[in-house]
Amino acid sequence: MLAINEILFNIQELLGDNAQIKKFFLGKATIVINAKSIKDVVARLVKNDSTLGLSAITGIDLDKTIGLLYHLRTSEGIVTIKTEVSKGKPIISSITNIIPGANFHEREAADLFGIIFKDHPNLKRLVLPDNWPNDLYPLRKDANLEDISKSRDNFSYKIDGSQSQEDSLVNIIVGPQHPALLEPEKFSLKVDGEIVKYVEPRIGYVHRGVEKAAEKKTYLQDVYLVERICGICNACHASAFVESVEKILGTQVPDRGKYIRTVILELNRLHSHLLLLGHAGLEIGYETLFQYLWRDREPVMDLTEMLTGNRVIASSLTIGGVRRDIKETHIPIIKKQMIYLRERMIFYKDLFENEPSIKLRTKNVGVLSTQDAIKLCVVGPVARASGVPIDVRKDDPYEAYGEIPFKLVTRNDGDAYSRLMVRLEELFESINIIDYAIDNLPKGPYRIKVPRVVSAGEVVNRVEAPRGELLYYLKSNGSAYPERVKVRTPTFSNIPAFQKTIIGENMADVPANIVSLDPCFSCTDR
Amino acid sequence: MRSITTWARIKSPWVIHFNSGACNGCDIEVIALLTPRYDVERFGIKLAPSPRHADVLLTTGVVTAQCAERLKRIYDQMPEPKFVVAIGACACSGGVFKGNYSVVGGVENIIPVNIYIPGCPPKPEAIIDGVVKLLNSLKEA
Amino acid sequence: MQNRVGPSLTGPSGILQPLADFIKLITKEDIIPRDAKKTVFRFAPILAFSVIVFGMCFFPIDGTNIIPNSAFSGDLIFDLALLTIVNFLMFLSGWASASPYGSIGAARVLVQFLGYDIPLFLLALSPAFLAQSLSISEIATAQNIPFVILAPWAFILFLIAMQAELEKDPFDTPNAESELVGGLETEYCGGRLAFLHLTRDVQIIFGAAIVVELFLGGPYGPVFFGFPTFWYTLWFILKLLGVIVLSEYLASLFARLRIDQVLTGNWKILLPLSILSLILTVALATWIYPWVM
Amino acid sequence: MGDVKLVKKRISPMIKEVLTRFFSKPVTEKYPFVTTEVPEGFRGKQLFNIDLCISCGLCSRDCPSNAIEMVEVDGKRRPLFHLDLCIFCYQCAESCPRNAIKSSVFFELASNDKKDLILKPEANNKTGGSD
Amino acid sequence: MVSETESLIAYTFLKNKIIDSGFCTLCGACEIACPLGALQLKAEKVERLTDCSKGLDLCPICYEICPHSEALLLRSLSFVADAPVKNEAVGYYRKIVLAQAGDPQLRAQSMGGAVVTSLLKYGIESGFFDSAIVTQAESQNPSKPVPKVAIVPDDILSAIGSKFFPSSVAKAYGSAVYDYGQKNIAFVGVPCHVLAVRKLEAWQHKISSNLKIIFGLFCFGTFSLNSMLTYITKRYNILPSDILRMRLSSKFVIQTRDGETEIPLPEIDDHILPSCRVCTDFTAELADISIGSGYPLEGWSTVIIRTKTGEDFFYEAVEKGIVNTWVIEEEPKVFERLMVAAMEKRTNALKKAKEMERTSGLHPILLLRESSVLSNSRIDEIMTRSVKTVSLDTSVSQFLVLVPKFRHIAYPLVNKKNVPIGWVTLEEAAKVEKHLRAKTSVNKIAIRKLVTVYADETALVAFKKMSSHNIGRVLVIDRTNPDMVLGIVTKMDLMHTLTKQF
Repeated sequence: MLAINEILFNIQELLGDNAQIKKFFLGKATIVINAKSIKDVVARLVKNDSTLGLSAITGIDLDKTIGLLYHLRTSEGIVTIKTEVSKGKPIISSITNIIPGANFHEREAADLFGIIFKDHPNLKRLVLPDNWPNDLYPLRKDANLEDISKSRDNFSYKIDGSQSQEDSLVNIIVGPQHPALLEPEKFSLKVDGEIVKYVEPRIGYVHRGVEKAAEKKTYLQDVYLVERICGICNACHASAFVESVEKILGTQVPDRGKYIRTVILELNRLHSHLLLLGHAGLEIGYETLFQYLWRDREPVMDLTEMLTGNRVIASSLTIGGVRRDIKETHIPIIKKQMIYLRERMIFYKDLFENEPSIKLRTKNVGVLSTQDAIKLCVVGPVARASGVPIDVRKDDPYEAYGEIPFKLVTRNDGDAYSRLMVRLEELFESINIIDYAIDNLPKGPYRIKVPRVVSAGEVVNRVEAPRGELLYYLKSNGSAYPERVKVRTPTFSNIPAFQKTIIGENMADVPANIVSLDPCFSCTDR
Repeated sequence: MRSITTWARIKSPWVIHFNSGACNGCDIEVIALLTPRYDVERFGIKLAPSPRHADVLLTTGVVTAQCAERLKRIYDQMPEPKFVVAIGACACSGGVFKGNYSVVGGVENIIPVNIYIPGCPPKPEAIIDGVVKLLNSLKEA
Repeated sequence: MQNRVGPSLTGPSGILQPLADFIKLITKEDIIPRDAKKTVFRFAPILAFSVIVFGMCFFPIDGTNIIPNSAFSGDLIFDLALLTIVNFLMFLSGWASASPYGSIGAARVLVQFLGYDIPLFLLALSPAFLAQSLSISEIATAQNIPFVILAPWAFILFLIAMQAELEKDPFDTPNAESELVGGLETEYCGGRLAFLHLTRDVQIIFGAAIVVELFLGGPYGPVFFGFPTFWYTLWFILKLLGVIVLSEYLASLFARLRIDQVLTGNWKILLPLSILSLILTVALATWIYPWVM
Repeated sequence: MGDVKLVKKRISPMIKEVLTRFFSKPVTEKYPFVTTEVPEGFRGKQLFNIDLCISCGLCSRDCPSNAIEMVEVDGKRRPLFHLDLCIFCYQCAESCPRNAIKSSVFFELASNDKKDLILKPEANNKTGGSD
Repeated sequence: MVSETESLIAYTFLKNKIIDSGFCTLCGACEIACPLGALQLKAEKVERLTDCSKGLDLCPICYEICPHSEALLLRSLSFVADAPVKNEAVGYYRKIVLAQAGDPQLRAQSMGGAVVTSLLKYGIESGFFDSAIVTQAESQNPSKPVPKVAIVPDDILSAIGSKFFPSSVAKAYGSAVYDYGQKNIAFVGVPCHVLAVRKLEAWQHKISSNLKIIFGLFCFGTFSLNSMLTYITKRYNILPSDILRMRLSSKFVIQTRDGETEIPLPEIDDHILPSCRVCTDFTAELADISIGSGYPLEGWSTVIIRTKTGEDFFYEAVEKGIVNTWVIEEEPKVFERLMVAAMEKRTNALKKAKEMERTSGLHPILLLRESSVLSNSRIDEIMTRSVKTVSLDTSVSQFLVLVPKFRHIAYPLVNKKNVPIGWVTLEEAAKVEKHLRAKTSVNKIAIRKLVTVYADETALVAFKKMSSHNIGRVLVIDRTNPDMVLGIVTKMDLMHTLTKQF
């Protein structure tokens, strides 16, 4: 990973004057360049630092122009390249051929902001429904969305299950309603006999327009809205949003608040990984494993309910700290459950390592090489299973992760089996973190009073959700309502990896492959 | 004869679950019902693989524009004595996302709903309580 | 098995649950997909059910057959053939429903049971050879020492082959929910679905019954007092339950295997093993067992 | 297929596990007949105490899903809770200056028509709601 | 129960009536009471961050909560109104006791009897309350008070010593409730801050449900921080940072590293906060326990116990030997000094208040006003019956000895035929020099003016007479026989009738 100042030096040297550099703004540094030179800047960067990944592309409506922020992920943190495109002629060249991972980000920006990316492989609808009027871009400030709700009744229900039979390929739709998949999303696979030749994921079934809704609610209400983007990793969304507001306000959350937040985040990670491993059991037909894993997940749910008042959506994080304290009576219960969980994890680790049928179904299925993982800018356990050691808790620690010692779990053979094993081992780490946090929970306040109006500012904030790096961009304009909230969820950058890993595998492995990527489509579509 | 069929319908309601745009908080609670701790199989409730086999449709999530048509199609595929249970604030009325551009809001705009279970997400016991209330209302009907 | 209660509210501790499922399914509305093959679609399930029930009556449950003097030499082969026919009819019903999932599920059923029939037959021959006869009732009577002790390897392999035949885990690829929505049952609903489910349940009992007859000495067991038929049926039911629990236990141990692994497993491993076990039983029977029995 | 199991290093622990589970008591809680105990912090249905309310309207302004509507009840404006919209985040309880909105552990709120899900603030009865 | 002011958005009243007119004593109660968090207490002034009227129907909170507004005063008084004794100078109380900390090392550190510190330490250790709001001195600038939520006993030890500048203890109380999540909090504050917390309780604000006990401190008046410090640095060139400790007795003493400098009282007089000038409350009449210096006794504090909770806690501490007590009746000088100081503050505060009402039209809080309640309650219901009269021949020193026993500060003077001819008040008696006290007779210092009312008249009549003659008490005589004394009605009795309605 290239050091930050080397990157800045490269760009400065490449572009000379027309690139202003603002240090420590929007991540580690921001480089403002004009739209035309985006392609060669990115090419130059990737050339001398192969491990550079594109974290997200954020669009902002700056009333005459549309701003595009390319957040690049280096080892030391986020570097943002800022360009502007005029609203009249929003054309910019696509960087997908340099960084394949940018494919989905560009399609989403095209959908919601109406930016045309020159020579982008397939600029089709990604997030919005197919029959969306194509001159209406929801995230622009001037988009009048009222007529949409009226015109919704005459939505033409175009059946999109086209059974085109080009060559000998059978077109199988793993459709929105499928017992294996928890959520609606569609993969149209082209199958030759049993081998999958081509897959086209179609997401957007769970697109609820959260980013637009966030601009209409106050910061306090947004915390609850943002938490409900994804029910499984809700604490991470809350923590990311709350931290970005605190970064703008500059408030210092008291230590006890930080420790309690870390406990809740780790409980959330435990809950999410156990759920995923159970779901994997269901996918590969191992009913009993599913039943046992989800039974052992119940203690985690009970703990969350005891600490925060709700089994799943732990709305206990708020701007300035935590809403509820961890009482003295809770601590022994937490410790007892952690001991029970550790025992069960040892059993499952032993099971996953020695159970032949699991290995048969997941060993070298859907292999993702380290090179591909970096190229596709994959995040979280999927990347760590392919030997890419990125984890926001280690790279730039937030909350109390700086003070809590834990190991970064990585494996190198990048197949479905190692993805599951990475998650299993991370469970041990989570239990250790919770134990450590509970043992030295600092005394004192767990919350600080925060004004409801947030001063103007812009910030990028990253959090390690169970599925990977979750990036939030927040722009505030000094009123009680945020100007722009951009959410880039981990599964959004993991989906392209699914296209890579499935081609060449046989049909029966599709569910095992999907589940090993731990897709959370309510996250992806926002 | 009629009382036996109602008895049979009450005793073995096969369920199908469709998530029309939910944050999957409610979905994991629905699936948690099958796990040992809550185990709805005591009531003979089984997760049916395809709409053809199902009697009760458990919908979760605010109906997004794209899913509306799917939801309608699933509902039509189900054989006749069918019931719909809307789980969670989103399914009942659109919850936090009500009013967003791509959200139809509430399942009742698309298909008739028999039972509303509020909560975000409702506890598994609350869902069982909803299904039991549905079965009881069947008994009287 | 999965640490949960299972149906417990229909009838005393849930015994009537299958009955409730059956009646409800019958009273359901019946939809026949537009482009399904009408005749086959309508009759295949009922036909399959009748064949399997017919197959059941060849087992001597209480010392004498259900249908008197229907035992004829070679009814073992006849029974196994019936099992194959039933599977074929299941394939037909899947193929008839003309939904993509239905046809793929049907293809898998066909591929699977054709593959596993051969080892099943070979393994069935070992007890037949030990009892020097092909009629089930005679095999059952000849077992004063249950063949499971004489040929344990045959018993284990037969159990695995039966597991695959009945499409129970780890070989239940045909009606794998996660891949194909409902396998061959996808398009069925109402009455036909009820019959399909019934056929599947009877198939399980049929398989277990064969295992009991050939390896565990059928209904014959120690008789304490009173008339033997009562005790024989009791023994038979007990052994039957034992085998079913064993197969459930096996099912819960493994994840579902991929279709190609199932096939490679069958042709590369199970078939040679069954031939070996047959040779072993024959060798043992001719040299060692005569002076023992 | 059978012999693969023998060659591996250790016997899969699942065999022992399933056996122990087979004989041990199932973990299921017989919910409808046995009421489950809910931790006291649980966020169930709101309890609205009309005497404490100064009808300042802060709860309806702070509610993320606008589930609280201010309605006239004999002269004064009181909050009416739409439980179908409500996401039970209890921001209203936190914003209310006077503890007029308290939490309860009551979660069985399923009902077959929407009218039951509207909690109307009647005068001088402690628990709002007409269901 | 929406208050009498019915104001739509209270902040407008708060702003021009209290903040702009400088009545604010920076306690921070409005900041914690505001549900929107729209108010923030900056260094010397309260500011509003957002326009709180948007989207809100009405919000009376911040004006009503402010100790210097006239709302909710009687309701707050009702919390202590169940005490048996109604004394004009120090308000309602159950017992007045002299006390000092049991642990000598604590006593050495503090000026007075270190009773507050030891009580707080004991309270936290015994779990009677889980935290206390104390005021510590800021490390670099020791004279600047910093309120702190004390959870562990040694936080309290570092907060010894009384402070002379306003410290926003109410704001710390808010953070104890919201940020620290404490459930039973002990509040320590000067009378106007105690009034603020009592108003929160009277308004049934949800913060007050976490309040366990209130300790009041005697208060002569606080000074405004910057004006006082700039004056000191300009006049005596002492930098604020090197002031170690300040003491106020007869003179205002500033102790620095290199010695002490004394400042005459009148000089510091104009730095007193405007609201303190009109404050009638010297002994924190609304606290559960009020504690002040036991002057002239060295090393002792006077403790006034007012409510049941105060009584239980105090005597629990006494049994455990945390605090050792001494009966005040044995020390009439202390009682006398206390009463005199309290009456002195009350009278010139009322004088200042009337004068301020005439000049700038601002009418600070005057509890007693014509109100319907007074007109319909009769005098014989509210008067104190058992009247101790003073005969002509008693000397001033004898008078001073019987005063603490009968707990009143003014007694009717009767001649030989037992006919009331005037009043003997404690204030007058205290003016006599010590060595003359034995000799001078009570008759010399008595006030001849006798204002009388009849038993069957209404309390309103008594009130009108009192305010017209500007005196604190009237004599109740029988209509038929003017010489026969039936009872006395004091301002406190009138106040009591008002508080009875809550």
